[in-house]
Amino acid sequence: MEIPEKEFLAPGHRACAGCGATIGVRLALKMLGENTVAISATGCLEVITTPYPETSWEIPWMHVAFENAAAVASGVESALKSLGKTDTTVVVFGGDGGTADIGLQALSGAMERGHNLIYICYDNEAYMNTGIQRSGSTPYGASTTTSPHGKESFGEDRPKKNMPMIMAAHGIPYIATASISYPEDFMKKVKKASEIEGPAYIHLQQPCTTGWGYSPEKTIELGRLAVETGSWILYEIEEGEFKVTYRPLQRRAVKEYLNAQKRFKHLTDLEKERIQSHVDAVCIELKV
Amino acid sequence: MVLKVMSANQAIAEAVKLANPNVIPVYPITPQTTISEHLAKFVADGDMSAEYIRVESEHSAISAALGASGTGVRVFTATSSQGLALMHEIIFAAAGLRAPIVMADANRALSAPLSIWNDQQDSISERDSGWMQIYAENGQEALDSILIAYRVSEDHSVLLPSMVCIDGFILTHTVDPVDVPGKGDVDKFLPPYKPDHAYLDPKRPMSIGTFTDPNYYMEARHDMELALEGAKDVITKANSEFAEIFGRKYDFIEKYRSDDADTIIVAMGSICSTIKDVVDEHRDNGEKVGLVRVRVFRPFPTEEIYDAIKGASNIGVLDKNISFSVGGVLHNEINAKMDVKANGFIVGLGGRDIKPTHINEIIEKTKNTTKTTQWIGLNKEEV
Amino acid sequence: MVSIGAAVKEPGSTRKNKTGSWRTFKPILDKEKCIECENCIMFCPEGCINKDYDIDYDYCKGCGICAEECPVKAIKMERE
Amino acid sequence: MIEVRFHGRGGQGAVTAAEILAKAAFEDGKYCQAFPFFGVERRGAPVMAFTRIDDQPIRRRYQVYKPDYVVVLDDGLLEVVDVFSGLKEGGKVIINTSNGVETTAGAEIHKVDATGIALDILGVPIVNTILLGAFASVTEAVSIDAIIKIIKETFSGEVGEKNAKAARLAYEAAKKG
Repeated sequence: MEIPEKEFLAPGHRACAGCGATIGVRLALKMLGENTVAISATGCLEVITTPYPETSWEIPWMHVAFENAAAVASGVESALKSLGKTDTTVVVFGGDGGTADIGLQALSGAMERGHNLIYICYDNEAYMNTGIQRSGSTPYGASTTTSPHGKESFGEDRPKKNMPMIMAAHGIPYIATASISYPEDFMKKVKKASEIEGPAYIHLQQPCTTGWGYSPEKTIELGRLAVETGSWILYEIEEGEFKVTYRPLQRRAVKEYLNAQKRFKHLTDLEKERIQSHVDAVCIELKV
Repeated sequence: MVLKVMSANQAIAEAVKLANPNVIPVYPITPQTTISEHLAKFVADGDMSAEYIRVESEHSAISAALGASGTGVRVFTATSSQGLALMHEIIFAAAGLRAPIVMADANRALSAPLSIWNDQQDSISERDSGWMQIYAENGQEALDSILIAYRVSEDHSVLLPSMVCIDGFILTHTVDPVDVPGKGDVDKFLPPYKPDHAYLDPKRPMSIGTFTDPNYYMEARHDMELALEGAKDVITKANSEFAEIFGRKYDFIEKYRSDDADTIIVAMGSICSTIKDVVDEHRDNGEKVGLVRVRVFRPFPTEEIYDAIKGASNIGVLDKNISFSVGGVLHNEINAKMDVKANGFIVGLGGRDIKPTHINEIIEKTKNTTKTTQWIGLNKEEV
Repeated sequence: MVSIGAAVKEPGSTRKNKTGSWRTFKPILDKEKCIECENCIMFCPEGCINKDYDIDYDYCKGCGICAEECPVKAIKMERE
Repeated sequence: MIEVRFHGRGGQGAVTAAEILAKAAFEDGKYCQAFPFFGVERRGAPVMAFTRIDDQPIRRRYQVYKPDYVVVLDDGLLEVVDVFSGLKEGGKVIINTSNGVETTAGAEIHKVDATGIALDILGVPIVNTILLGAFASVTEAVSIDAIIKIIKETFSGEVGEKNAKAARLAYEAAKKG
């Protein structure tokens, strides 16, 4: 796969060292090219890339609020259409909070209306911008500042909201999951999404050094562990057809993934086994 | 001039058709709904080429409007009451991003208790957002105000959004004769929107909606204040050009038989029409009663109002809103900004009909200046 | 004076902010060992390794992903 | 100024009738105003609508409390609403009914079997245009030609033609008394 050299997210941004979000954005923009307009929800990405009077963005970019990125993008897409600029790609970057929680209604509306845009949820599994609070996308067992482990608690007690399947229920032409640790897979999906007419949704898992609790150089390794253990599965749904795009040769034990992160440190072996059997069930169902 | 009988909602839709926005994201809500319906029909019939977005909420309506405006095109949306309240966050964002959006608000009471009927609490509650606000007295003025609002909002020295407020049902659903201007005249008055300050275009990438630290935020807000103050000159110029082309003259305020009046009523919106009838009756009886109608509420026309009322001994300000424990907002702003002692009256909340007897009662009560805000038309008082 | 609407019209202008000063450890790439797999280029959060495998120390925050992901251990992290 | 109050039930077309009357008066060269008092009620609930007609532009924006004329689209309303409320001395009331109606002192009552006409001509019991035909005849506040014209503008095609025919029929019938 030929990977375009040109970068559309400039350095000098204020992301943590080892940030996974900026890796995801860089890779996506490489595939989308310069004739692209990006919309961001409020969140880490927005704050770190646009400290006035500077911006990291080399393409047109807009941010309005936390919960409305998909609605803003609807307006942008419609305006571009009215100007006859249908060749310009509209891409949205929303975090898991801005996507699965507060922005779900606006996203659902935009998807259901069929706007020609790509929505990329960069999922770091909690509200990282405000200091690691639990989101609907926080996985079972994770300790966050609002789902802390304690005497009466093992952390988050609900499984992660299945956003890609909620998007699939909208009947949109393209849905995919991806990981920053599998860049070719991700970039192929971005390319596909850009070539499809109508809404496309990509759910990108993106490890967060600060929120997950690991040292910065391990960002890619953590994403890889998520996929190799079957904790995060790479697939796409194209025109309703489900296809796993990457199968680990041999699934590694989930505890390798859990033990590498501070947010799961408190879990007992029993709880880790419970997570393992949940992962097993999903993997058997999806034949991973 | 060709008069046609139509509701103020239809008049607004006709104005929007003439202004020809590129994008119309809108969500239905009583009593605004027929604006959305008229516009949907215009688009369906090919009378307008706008992208009509059937958003899933008012929050997304204003968000999509802001996205489209940020892309550099003219946009329109409309709402009412709960819808405007739901937009609140993005109302402020639209002004802050200096997006010249024009929106119609069908004035309706805010819940709870739930009411679909008219008062002006909804738009008054957005007064600090940085939007310009015009309160129209009738359908004709509603139509004309939309055109003037685009002209002023899109002026490069202003770049702030405008809200054209019309009383729910009393105007939105009342039909009376309205002159719909010709497209040629409107094109003369309203040039196409050509943004320079902010627009999304891959040929000239810029970032809109950035994050400011304490070194910049205050200046950005101060610039908005300057722009809103400066909008006064732009409004004056637009009004005079509008009068030249269309023959209808508007100003920040309208003075009705108030020049020599001892007693002056100050009010906004459709109630002023009824007050004019009452003023005439008093004048017929030799009583020097007059009306000052505040048409542009933001930017607030302090000097204009003050000049119009300072000579009167009795002043009564009517508010279809209440800032609890403080009184009506227009009343308080007048008393705060001017060296006058005006009496405040709360009227017509939640669609309570305001009859001439109520206006007469207010005129009588202005004779005794009191600091207490008086509620007129409460059921305990038989009228 | 802030630009109208606080829009930023200079794309990529965070380049003014040299994040290289954040570093504690510095990646040193041994081009002799390098097999040009592009891993480091792809995975750099700053996008500051170019096609010729030159690391732009003006911006490198020293996260160490490049060293970690180098399959032939051609990058070493050294104390600044 | 002539002030008219319509009483109907949601779905019967009282609001449309008030608007058609206003537009017809405008067609006759008069100024006009029409507006509903909307409830959140649905089909079947009592509704009111108002029309004002004058030689001068109309400003007042409150409801009609002292009507010159009252139009009642459904005689069942007589039991639940005081349709005669505030009626001016010598005021006229046009009621859709096929029954007897108790007269109220000072009111001139005109009974029209609008439902009968509607079922005959339109095939549905929608009576608003028919009562406007009778209104033109009884009050002479508006011309039947203007009423017919606006009915045809309001309802396109065959529906408009049928409604116009029904209104004309009611007009002629009321003329005969």
